[in-house]
Amino acid sequence: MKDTAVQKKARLFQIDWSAQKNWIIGIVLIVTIILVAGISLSFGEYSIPLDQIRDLFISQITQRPLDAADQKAATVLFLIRIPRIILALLVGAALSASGAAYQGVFKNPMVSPDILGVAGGAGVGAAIALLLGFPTIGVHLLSFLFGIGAVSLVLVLSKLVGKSQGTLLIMVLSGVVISSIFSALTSLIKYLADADDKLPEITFWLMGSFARSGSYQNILIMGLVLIIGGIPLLLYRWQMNVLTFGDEEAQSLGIDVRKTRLAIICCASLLTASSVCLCGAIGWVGLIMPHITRMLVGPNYKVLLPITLLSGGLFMLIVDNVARLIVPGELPIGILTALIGAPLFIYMLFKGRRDWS
Amino acid sequence: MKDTAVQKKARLFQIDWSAQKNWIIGIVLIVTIILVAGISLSFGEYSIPLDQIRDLFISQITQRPLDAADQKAATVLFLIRIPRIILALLVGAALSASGAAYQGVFKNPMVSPDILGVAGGAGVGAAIALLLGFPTIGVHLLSFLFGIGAVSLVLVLSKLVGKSQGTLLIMVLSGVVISSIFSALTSLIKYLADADDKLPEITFWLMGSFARSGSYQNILIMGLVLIIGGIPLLLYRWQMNVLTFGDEEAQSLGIDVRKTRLAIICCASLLTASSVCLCGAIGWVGLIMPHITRMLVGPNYKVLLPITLLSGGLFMLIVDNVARLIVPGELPIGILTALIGAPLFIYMLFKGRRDWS
Amino acid sequence: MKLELNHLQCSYGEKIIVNDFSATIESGEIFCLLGPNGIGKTTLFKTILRFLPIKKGTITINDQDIYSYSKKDYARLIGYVPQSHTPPFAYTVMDVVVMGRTAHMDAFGSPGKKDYDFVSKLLERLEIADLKNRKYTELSGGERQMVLIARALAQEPVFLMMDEPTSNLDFGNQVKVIQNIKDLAKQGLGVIMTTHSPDHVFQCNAKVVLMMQDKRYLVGHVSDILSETTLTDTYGVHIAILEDQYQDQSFSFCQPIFESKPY
Amino acid sequence: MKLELNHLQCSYGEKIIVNDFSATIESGEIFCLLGPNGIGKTTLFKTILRFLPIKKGTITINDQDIYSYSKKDYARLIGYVPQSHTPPFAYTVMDVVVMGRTAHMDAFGSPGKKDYDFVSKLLERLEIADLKNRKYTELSGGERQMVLIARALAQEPVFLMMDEPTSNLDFGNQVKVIQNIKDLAKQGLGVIMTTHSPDHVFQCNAKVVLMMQDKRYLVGHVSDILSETTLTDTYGVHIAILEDQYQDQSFSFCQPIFESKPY
Amino acid sequence: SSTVSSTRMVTNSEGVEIEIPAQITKAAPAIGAFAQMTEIVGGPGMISAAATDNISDYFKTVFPDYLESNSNNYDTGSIEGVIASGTQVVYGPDSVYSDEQVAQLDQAKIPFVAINNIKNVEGMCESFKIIGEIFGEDGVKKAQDFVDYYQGNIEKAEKLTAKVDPANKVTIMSLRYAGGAYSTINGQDICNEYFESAGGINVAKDYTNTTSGTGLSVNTEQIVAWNPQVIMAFTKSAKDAILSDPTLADVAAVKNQKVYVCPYGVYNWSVRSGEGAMLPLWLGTIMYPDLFADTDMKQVVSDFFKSYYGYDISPEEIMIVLAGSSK
Ligand SMILES: Nc1ncnc2c1ncn2[C@@H]1O[C@H](COP(=O)(O)OP(=O)(O)OP(=O)(O)O)[C@@H](O)[C@H]1O
Ligand SMILES: Nc1ncnc2c1ncn2[C@@H]1O[C@H](COP(=O)(O)OP(=O)(O)OP(=O)(O)O)[C@@H](O)[C@H]1O
Ligand SMILES: [Mg+2]
Ligand SMILES: [Mg+2]
Repeated sequence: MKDTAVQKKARLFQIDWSAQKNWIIGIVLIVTIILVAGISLSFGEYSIPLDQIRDLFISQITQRPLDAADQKAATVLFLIRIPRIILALLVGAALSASGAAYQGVFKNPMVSPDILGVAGGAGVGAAIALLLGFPTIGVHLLSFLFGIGAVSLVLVLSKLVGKSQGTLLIMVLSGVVISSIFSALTSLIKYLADADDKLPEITFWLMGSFARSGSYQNILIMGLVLIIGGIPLLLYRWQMNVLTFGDEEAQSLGIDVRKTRLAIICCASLLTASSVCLCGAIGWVGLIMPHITRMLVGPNYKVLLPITLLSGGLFMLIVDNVARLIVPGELPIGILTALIGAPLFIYMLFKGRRDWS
Repeated sequence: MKDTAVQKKARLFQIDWSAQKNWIIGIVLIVTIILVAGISLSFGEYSIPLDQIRDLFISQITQRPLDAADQKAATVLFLIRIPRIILALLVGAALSASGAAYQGVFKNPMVSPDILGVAGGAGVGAAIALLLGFPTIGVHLLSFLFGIGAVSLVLVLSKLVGKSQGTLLIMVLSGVVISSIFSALTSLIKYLADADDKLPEITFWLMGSFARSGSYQNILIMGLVLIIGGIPLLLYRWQMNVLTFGDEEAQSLGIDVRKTRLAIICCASLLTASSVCLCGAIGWVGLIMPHITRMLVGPNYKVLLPITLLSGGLFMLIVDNVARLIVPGELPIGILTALIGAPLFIYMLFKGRRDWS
Repeated sequence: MKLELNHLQCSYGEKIIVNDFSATIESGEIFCLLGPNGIGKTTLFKTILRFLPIKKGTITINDQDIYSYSKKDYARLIGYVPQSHTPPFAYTVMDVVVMGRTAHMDAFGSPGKKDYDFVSKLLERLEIADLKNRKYTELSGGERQMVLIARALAQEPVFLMMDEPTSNLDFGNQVKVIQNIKDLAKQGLGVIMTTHSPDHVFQCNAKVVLMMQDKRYLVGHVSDILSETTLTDTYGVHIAILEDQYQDQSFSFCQPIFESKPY
Repeated sequence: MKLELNHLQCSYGEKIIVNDFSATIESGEIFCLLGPNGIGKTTLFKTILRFLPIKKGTITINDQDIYSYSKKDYARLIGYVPQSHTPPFAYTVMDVVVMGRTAHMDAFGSPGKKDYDFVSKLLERLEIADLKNRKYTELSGGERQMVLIARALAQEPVFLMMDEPTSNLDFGNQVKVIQNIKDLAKQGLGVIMTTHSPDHVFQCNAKVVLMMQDKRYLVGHVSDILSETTLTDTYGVHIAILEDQYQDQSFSFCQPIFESKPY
Repeated sequence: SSTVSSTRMVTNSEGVEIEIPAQITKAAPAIGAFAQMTEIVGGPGMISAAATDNISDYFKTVFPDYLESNSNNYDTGSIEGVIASGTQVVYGPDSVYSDEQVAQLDQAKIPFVAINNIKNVEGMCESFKIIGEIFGEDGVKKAQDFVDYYQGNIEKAEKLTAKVDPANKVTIMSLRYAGGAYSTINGQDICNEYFESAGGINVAKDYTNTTSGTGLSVNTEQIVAWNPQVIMAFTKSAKDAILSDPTLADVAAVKNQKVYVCPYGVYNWSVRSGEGAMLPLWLGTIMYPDLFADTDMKQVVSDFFKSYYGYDISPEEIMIVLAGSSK
């Protein structure tokens, strides 16, 4: 009896070599994330050597009181650095997953998560809140609401216009229109903003940063969002494969195209809107990481989606480390993602594995 | 003999009713442009009644000396208003034509003239020049050079990467990458710029305006550019039709695909780069006007391209009038084009003539 | 099971393509749509597949309106091989065919070992097992067609709808597909197919509807419907129906008669 | 004129598809490529059309290497009907067919009255004049195929290359296309076509190359090449060649022999 | 026939002489700070066009004459507007106009006086003097008056803190806050001069080596590492955010409740603004209350508004000014 089980396993491994490869990639990514996160703990403007980190963790667990210097290090470690690292991971994962989802729904590897105007809407919301001097929570909330509002507008518009035919193209077109309107509105707000005071605030806020939102509350929010938005995406990941074959074929294969698509778009928009409203517009990750991941593991969403969650998180973490450590001051994260991601992407293009074409 | 000529003409008209329709549309557009431009002369913050305009034109021609009040009106009319009107027309035509050309080359009605990074590049050039406090001519020049540079980079990159296959997709991808890098660079420059002084300047410059570049010298430049870039496009307009059927078919129909495509891209980029470097990024026209024109006259570039030159110019002129008249100070033109163009586009979508789908 | 079309009218918007079409297809039967280009075969297909709304009339399966079935249930009733197809991402052939199993998975399911095994066997039966790990985007037209047929069969439907299933297939594959269709019908599958080759209809010995230019629809068994007159009427060229023997079997087939016209 | 392929090797990158292929096609001749799916017919086509670079060997027209011709000159030598096709913008049928005249215009030319007249006549000759003002994107598959054939003929080429020209056509249109091909060849056009129907080769009474699985290529006249053995070898199914008479003409045709295999 | 008015020359900040009408009664300051300066040195009723976006409501309260002199709300961004307003002279940084626009002004015979350096105290004083010159002898006198007061305050603060041991100098930083993000200023900013004149050490003085001094994003870890003793918050909401931010709880300024909001009259005191003249004294009172015990900020504000704005400010308004911006 035992023998057959072993044989069975052996056969399984033989058959599913590609599946095994994907497991290996996944595990390598997880290990890398843990390593990079661990190393990130120790570096920063406020230097905390590794043994102090260990001590701080022990004291934290044993609830031992700390002296003044240790207290400060503890604040930096537990209230600033760890939340920031976790937030970067979560946001990277969210953006990357939502990018992958949008690319599937729109059957186009060139699509980024703000194709339906989420980022544009969120930007306007944030700009308005900043112009009116709202507190941070207000900025996040208004930004989120506008982001979701923009997508809803796109969906309603394309529903009204498209009737039954060519929904997808109409949707993209509506997205372009709404995005364009919202970005004009942002410009308008910038134009109205006081050049000495609000304008720089709005400009820099929109460039994106993790420095401003690393708190356990935000992590909780982002974590919840990732669960609420990410789990349906994971559940629907097979359906995404089928959707890439177009509406008619997907329907004939037993998929409720409208419902599934709407659900995927809602979840992906939720992820994007939350990321943008917490950390500003970080445009590049959602476009590129699904691409790169597709080159690694192929187009099958069954594997692609979980792996892209990991790779997106890792990429974001590395970029944020660069932002924290290498560059003087706090360079907006949106700039760095592009400046780091672009050469990476060009290299990938050169390697010529154009599986996604 | 005469009779047959008449008959021939009659037959011609019978056969080419659609061609006649297009002539009518063209003539209506030209008349509208002349009317709107004429009306625009009279309105503005400095009010000049129509009879004064007439007198001023007469004095200008007869070289009659003017009194102080008339002198001021003459300055406003001849040095501010007329250059501005002409510039708006030229830039609108240039952007719209280059948008139409790009859409043909990339076989995609969703493509806008900055798909290959012209606008991004031009923005960086301008931002650098403004940061370094260059004179206006320097800003224009650097912006133009960077705009053309960005496109060249895209072409070289896609050439290097693409080898022989899938050039078009690689080109679009390279465009996305280069655009993204350049927009990150713009953000970086904004970040580095003095928030009290340079930041607003850069921000507002990038939003676009005709107020800042209305001079006969610039009109001369833009006019020359429109001739140098526009005439080849007009000459190639039949080839553009053939190109939309894809590389292989176009080649089998006798088109030198690479050469033709390169020429079209170069001309269109020249038009976009010049417009952007003179008047800032005006994003919406080049995407939407070819669309709307296509709804009017169909997809055949033989008609589409000349008509879109007119409709683009007219649209830009109307938008600039709104910018001049409605808002105190100067609302950036990029904002208005979007805010006016978007509803127009939505209306068009509703009308449901989706010939371009 | 029984698929019934009653006085069906199909249209694109206001443009009526098929008018007053009635027919019954039983499972285990082969039902061929024959007719000139642009007559509305694909339109009829799309209406049955619920891609296009029914303009007038009804379509029922087992006396139940087809719109009363859920999408998934409907996919288990009817499998579909599309006429033409632009390949999306570079999925492997295995992945593409396994997508046919979607209707047999849970709401949020993804394929398990069982599904992969099922498909492996199916590919072997269709003799395309060697394509298994190839990229779908890099297949030849005919190879793709075979893969799509496999995908529809993976659906294990009651009725199989094939829009010109043989149009890009080589002669051998055509024969295999026809053979498969006959076998599947024998096992109880109802096959609805369009074809441009009357010979296929003869080979299937099937029920046929001949859709004619003047919106007449002749429905019945091939031997009753396909005659030199009706075919020549339908296609506007001179067509002879010949019969021949080979070993013990006798075959009917169509032979166009060419006339050298002066240019 | 004469199109010669000498020891040609065709490949995608390093992946060799066709190896050591030689043949000669004269204008006025019909040359059919017959072979199973994925054997390399389209690849060979693309190589002749200069879409794919020649890996080894040469292709000459009138003893001149094909790469010595300009793109435009080459388009006047060779017209092409693609196998499959995604429609771009919604051009009218007239516009699409007039594009075939491009190689006859000046460098920066666009079509004039002459071109439109030429095309009008052509459309009438092909009996699709009523499609003239229809939108190309709204045609049925078969209608599109006819339009593409018209476009290639508008090119007035010396050789016409057609990749499965009949694959989406109804029986009537198939006959018309074959008839047209025969007529065109009689007028001096060289036609190179792929097809999946050996019957078409019989009907054209053409020169044929049978591309076989083991990279053997049999070139010659149809009556010499197509036999029960070679066809059965090529396609892996049992194929009989029958002959029959109708009125005064005699016809050869292929008949697959089905075996009811146990499932 | 035209009346040939007499003209005179003023020197712009680049040392170029510009010809302007002898008597200026309609002037167009092209940025907000210069509108304030114009009211100080040119007197009431002179502004015929302005950067309208930067004219605050309180500006209109303090200078009701502006509402009359620019009743059509002409904006300096539009050359047509400037011409229509009858403006005699425009002044502002070069960057507000393109060369084409300057040429248009030139054609309309409206001189443009470039005033570029307003990044530091010296530049501010120079700007005051140029604007003074534009308004003739009276303007020059008023400008000199103001510059004396301005530099006097700086010297006074320097003198009072001169004896503080460098090792015991108070560490300070400026913090803005918006949507969760903090930003600060380094040694390049005008406010750094105010900090130093009042005996403070700007902990962010060498933060990043960019050309910009303003609006540098900074993360809380960096602030904890700097550990300033006093924080000058840009607005009331920034102060609230700083005090309630758990990550900053260990910073000395927060622990000791030494977070203050920068005062805001017609405009914020810590950016280029005439009211910056009072900032050294205010900074002194928050960093060294003992040394500045004699300085009554309420009186300083009251005197400033009376002497330079010609406005009798009420005690309630003074409280509002000293409390800073509430946004
Ligand atoms: N989306 C559409 N909108 C309007 N008319 C259409 C559309 N698609 C097809 N048609 C028209 O409807 C008619 C029927 O088309 P259909 O595709 O059903 O023909 P078919 O019988 O399948 O032809 P074929 O044998 O060529 O595939 C044709 O005249 C075609 O031009
Ligand atoms: N772009 C490509 N890259 C690599 N291999 C390809 C590519 N396109 C086709 N192939 C492979 O080349 C071989 C020949 O393909 P080709 O399209 O020439 O076949 P064909 O004879 O035309 O088949 P069919 O009768 O099905 O049209 C096939 O095995 C196919 O999978
Ligand atoms: Mg069809
Ligand atoms: Mg082929």
